[in-house]
Amino acid sequence: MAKKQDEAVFTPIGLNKTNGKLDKAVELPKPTQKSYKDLGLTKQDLVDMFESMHLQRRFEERAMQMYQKGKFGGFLHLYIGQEAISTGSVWALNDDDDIITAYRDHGWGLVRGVTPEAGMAELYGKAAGCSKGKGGSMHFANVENHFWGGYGIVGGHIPLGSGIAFANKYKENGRVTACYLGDGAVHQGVLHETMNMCQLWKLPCIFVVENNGYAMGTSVKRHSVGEIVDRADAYGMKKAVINGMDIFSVYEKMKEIAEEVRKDNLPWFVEIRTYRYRGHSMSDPQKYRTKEELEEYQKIDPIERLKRFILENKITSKKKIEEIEEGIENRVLEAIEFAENADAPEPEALYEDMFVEEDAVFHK
Amino acid sequence: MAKKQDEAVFTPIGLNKTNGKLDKAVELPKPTQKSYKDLGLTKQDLVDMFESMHLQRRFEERAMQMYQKGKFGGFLHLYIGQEAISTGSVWALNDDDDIITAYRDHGWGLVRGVTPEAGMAELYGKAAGCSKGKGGSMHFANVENHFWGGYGIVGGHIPLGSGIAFANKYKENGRVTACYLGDGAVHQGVLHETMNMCQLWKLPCIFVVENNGYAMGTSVKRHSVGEIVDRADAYGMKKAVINGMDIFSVYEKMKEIAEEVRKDNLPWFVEIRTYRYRGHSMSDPQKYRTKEELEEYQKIDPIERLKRFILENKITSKKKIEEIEEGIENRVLEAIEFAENADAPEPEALYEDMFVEEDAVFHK
Amino acid sequence: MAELQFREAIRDAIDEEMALDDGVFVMGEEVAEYNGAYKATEGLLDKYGFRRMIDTPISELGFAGIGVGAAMNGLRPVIEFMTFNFAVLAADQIINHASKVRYMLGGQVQVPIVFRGPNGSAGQLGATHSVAYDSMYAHFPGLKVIQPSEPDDAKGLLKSAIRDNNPVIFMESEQMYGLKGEVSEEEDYLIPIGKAKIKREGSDVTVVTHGKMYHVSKQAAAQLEKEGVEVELIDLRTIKPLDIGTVIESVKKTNRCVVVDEAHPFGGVAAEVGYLIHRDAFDYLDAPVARVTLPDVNAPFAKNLFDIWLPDAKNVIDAVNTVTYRK
Amino acid sequence: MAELQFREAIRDAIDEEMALDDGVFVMGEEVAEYNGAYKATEGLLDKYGFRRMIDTPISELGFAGIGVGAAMNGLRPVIEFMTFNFAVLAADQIINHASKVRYMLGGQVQVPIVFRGPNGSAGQLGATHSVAYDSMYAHFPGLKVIQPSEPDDAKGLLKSAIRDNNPVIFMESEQMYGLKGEVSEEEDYLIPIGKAKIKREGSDVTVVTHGKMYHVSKQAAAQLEKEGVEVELIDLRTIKPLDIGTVIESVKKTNRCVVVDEAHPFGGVAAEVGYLIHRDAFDYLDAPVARVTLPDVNAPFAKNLFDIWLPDAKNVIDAVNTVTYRK
Ligand SMILES: Cc1ncc(C[n+]2csc(CCOP(=O)(O)OP(=O)(O)O)c2C)c(N)n1
Ligand SMILES: Cc1ncc(C[n+]2csc(CCOP(=O)(O)OP(=O)(O)O)c2C)c(N)n1
Ligand SMILES: [Mg+2]
Ligand SMILES: [Mg+2]
Repeated sequence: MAKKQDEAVFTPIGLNKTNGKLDKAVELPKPTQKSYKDLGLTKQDLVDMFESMHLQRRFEERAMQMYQKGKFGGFLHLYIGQEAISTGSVWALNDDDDIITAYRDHGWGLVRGVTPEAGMAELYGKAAGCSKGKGGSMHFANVENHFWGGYGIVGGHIPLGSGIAFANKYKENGRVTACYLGDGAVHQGVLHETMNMCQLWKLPCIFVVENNGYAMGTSVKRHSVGEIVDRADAYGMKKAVINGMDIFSVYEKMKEIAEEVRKDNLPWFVEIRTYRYRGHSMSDPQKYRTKEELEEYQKIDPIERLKRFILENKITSKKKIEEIEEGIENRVLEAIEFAENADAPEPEALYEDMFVEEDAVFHK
Repeated sequence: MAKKQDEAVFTPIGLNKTNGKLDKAVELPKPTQKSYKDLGLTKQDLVDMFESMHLQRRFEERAMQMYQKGKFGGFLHLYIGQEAISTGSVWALNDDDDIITAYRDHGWGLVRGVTPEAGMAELYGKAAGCSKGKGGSMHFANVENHFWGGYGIVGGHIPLGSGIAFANKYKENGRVTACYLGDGAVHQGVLHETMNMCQLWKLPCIFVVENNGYAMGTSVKRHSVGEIVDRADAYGMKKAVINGMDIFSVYEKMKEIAEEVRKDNLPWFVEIRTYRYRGHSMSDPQKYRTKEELEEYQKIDPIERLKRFILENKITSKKKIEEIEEGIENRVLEAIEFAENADAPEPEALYEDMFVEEDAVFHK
Repeated sequence: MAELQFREAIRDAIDEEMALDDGVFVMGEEVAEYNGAYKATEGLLDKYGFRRMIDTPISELGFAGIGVGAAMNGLRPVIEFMTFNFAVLAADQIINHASKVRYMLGGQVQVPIVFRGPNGSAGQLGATHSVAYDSMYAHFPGLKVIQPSEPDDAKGLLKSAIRDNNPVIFMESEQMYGLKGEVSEEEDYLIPIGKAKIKREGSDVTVVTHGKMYHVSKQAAAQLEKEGVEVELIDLRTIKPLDIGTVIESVKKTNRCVVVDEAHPFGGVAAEVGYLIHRDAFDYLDAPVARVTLPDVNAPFAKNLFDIWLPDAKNVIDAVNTVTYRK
Repeated sequence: MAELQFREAIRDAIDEEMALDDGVFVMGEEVAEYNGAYKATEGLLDKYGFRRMIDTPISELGFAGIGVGAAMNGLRPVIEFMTFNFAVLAADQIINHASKVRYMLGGQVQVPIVFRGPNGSAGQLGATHSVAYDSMYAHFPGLKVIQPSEPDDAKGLLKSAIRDNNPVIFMESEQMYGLKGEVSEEEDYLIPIGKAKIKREGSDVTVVTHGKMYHVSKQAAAQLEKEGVEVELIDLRTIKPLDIGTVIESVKKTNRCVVVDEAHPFGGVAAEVGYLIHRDAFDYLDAPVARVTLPDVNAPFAKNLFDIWLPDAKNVIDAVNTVTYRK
């Protein structure tokens, strides 16, 4: 059946059918012009930030290798390219501020105290995993450290985040909740419901969209109309757009916002623009974008950028950086070894953690 | 347990606890200044509009009496006070433009060709009802006349409306869909999902919020943050606020909008401000609002207003108006008689209209 | 014992738990200033104020999820759905989140939340307002599901539900809110979740039921008594965990059973209970278990059709006659 | 006969129906430019263009509802859910709208829509990505529910589903998309909805199953054959309407039955089929019907736990041994 020339089109046409002539997936706003000192960061902070970001990166690169070798199963969604967001945010927030995110969660776990061992063991489905091997890649968590975990139903954790914020306001404990979601998750209706309630009820919650250009194989322009950050306007919610390839920008703005929220309990809607280097998950052929686009972002890689800054400004020595890199390399390899040798959960674990009581009754 | 003075408050406090000092439920925008002739309406149009509105009003007043006498069961949500919206809209739209609404649907049915007999019989659950007595008050429909019915799940019909619009664009038939919803329905997530798709896909759909001040016992200010019409801003959707107590205003703006949609396929988000005279349903004690507020709107009743205009401008004679009123009175009483005497559905009807095939198999 | 309406029993249970624990709060449409669409939370706003009695917009998915998040973070939400028909919109938060989050995070959180509201039909409200969802929630692991039939059970079970550290679905009925019954005045009256109750002893046939259908079954049992048939009437009270033990014991005595359930037949509570009786008491059965359910059609509005649609005492008596080979 | 993958059979069915009827269109996440998350719609964008192949945002409730509205207004949507786990978000449109609107408007509309996508588990995907929803949809009146196990059935049944004038839930499996099988090359190959298929005749015991569990059961039957037990293996193919007649006939012959179902036990397909067999073939049964299902716990991630969790051939063999009193 021949297509009519003037046929109706619904979804905007993507890369495959436009000879690669597409708008860029995301436009980055200018990074902050403030020096790290003006931002209140110390030299040690910068080195620590670098170390954290590098750990997230290497952890995932190695995890990918292990996955490809068939060492463990399930999904594996890599955060590579977005590490400035997790790291800058955690440095900006108080340690007891609450964080929740979606399934692209390894970086978030690591920066909030999931050890590489516990993280890798989780990927391997071992009892020593941060979620006892029950959750796997999508459900890293460290609730003790106020990281409430990664969630696999797109958008499902949005009201959970606001509920955590609700409880904080109820208890008047001054904690702020930051709820991270993908650009794709913006179109789940629950965001709309939650934003209205958050603004109306004045919940201390920051919604942060990590706009990495794509929801699986669909570019933002094909799934979303207008600018994502403008969703805030519907509710008169405060909003901001941040350059997510620059950790200073993330740190600066998230810190400002968190302090404001702590004072007035009014929520924010923040869009942090970034880029997902890898495919959506391990099985993605990535035909929906060009190599050039990817390379453009890799050129401004947030980790390289910080490293260069550190070296150029002599924050620490090249040697020290190399030591850190080597330390992380070893740490990750040790984590892999740990995970490989760790015990699988006992068979009884199948019935554990369903209910709080240990003598729960199961239907047969 | 004593309440703390400074305790956290979530939902804005309502009438009961503020000694009646509350903002008005809805602020009406100015009515149109154009004359009916400039709007392209004839004298006969005005008389017909009056007749239609009056029919809707009397139909419901009588239905209420019958309900109170226990003549039929179920819910009964009255449209009284909002008739300028149904009537002005239907006059503004083409006859084959599509309309869908929520459960407050009697007026919509009557103005789109459900006869008083078929309407009343539906309330009575009789086979001659417009939905064969299967739907009752909440599910009036006249699909032949492009009135797709009333729906009882708040917000549930919003994507149905857009789906109808989708099919119209798919078939390129030039029809516009108007989807009416309550102010309470605005907070269902599906509105957000649907608005994004409608705007992105350019569907010929008008979302019309009939903001009547309340969702059950909750005033708009207590369930909704900001101005409802600004929900459009999130998607860059075209928007308008209309005075729903003035039929000329409704007619003017809806006509303009429908023509624009017909041309460019771009959706609109419209807030028509009005007032619900009666309780939410028949069991509502209405303690959440003041008598004064109600009376303020009754003073600008849309039917009285049109009647006065007709008489003052000698569009037709007082006698003619009285004839119409009497005619309607009789018509409604006849409809009641019809409904009372009409047959209940045959017992077999229980299994009819479940599936399209007549020999459908049911699980036993 | 005090005579209370069902709604008063519900209110008292919430009231007592709110008084005991500052973390208990109520959230839902019209729960606070309106005192509840069906007045089940009457007076609680006056007593506990705006921090703990929260009127929501019509955003079932959103406020259910806010409840789950608040429960994870240490509170004990009681979430009211105006009816469980509307909770379908919140199914993702109940089925994919409340019931799973503890497990998938390896026990790092607990979710002490109650989702409550009326379930099933309530007269001529049409297809979208008349569905019983108890078996749907019972199907998914991780949830407890309760549907009491009398005020006393309602009070004792709701208090247990609010105090439970797991997600609990607590189902009521619009048509039962006005029902009066004796309610224990025992201090801190708790009924354990997961225990059926033999409401009437009998040796001829076991009738298993719950919720509103208990009253229909009771009527049938009274009529059957006149005809010389002694019904053992069991109210499940809790659907999940299901107290099949009590049922099996009874069937071993009566050798015959009818399950009465206000749901559609496919995979409803009647199917599950019916299957289990066959499986676990096969050798004791003198007849296959019969079920009385709704037909496999949507709720009609017309009164005459609705009356055919909803199970009544006659349907129960017919089923008893079948399993006892009386007629 | 041509050997096709399951996904190719699905694609061909859609392709043929799109070619026949301009009103058929496909809508869902990643269905068009990405060619389908599991490549079930590969090549259809090239062939049919942007009007009929529509990529959606992640808005399950919204696009399901747009589909229902479009169906009411004369089109024949094929709505893909990336998996039925995500369709929980769209439950309101499926349960409260698609299945009810015709009835409540007294037959004024019809809703010829297919909701399709993978159902059940697909390896270690964790608690929120592993649930089987067939019995949930079968519980509610007004829906047809199909879950085939082989490419041939997939093609013939999907074509029938798209041509059906009622809402149909059509369930597949991520793990079966690569499965190869002979598919009829008959022109316009349609398999009637609602007919079970006897896949293997046998006299000792009936095993009733569907979907992915068919392959597990088949494996068990092969093993049991070696041990001298002849299994009659029935693939339900359609869950609703349920072809219980074919099952009952078989049980009357074998007198023993095991139902194998990839769902949790409470009120699943196994409960319903198990109950019906007891009810309708009570006097023919030499043993109570056994069921093989998931345990009543969420899907765990760890491989060893997942392997215990998911029913396998050994579980089926054990159940057969029980009902045949072999071990
Ligand atoms: C409700 C739901 N629908 C669909 C999916 C399948 N899915 C998983 S991730 C994804 C894309 C999400 O994109 P985005 O929110 O931008 O996050 P990113 O992957 O870019 O981090 C989809 C469609 C899902 N997990 N849940
Ligand atoms: C999903 C859902 N939630 C709750 C209800 C109960 N309910 C029926 S009408 C209504 C209020 C709706 O208010 P609004 O949208 O403003 O419409 P209005 O009644 O003012 O016309 C509520 C809460 C419902 N029918 N459906
Ligand atoms: Mg993304
Ligand atoms: Mg309203």
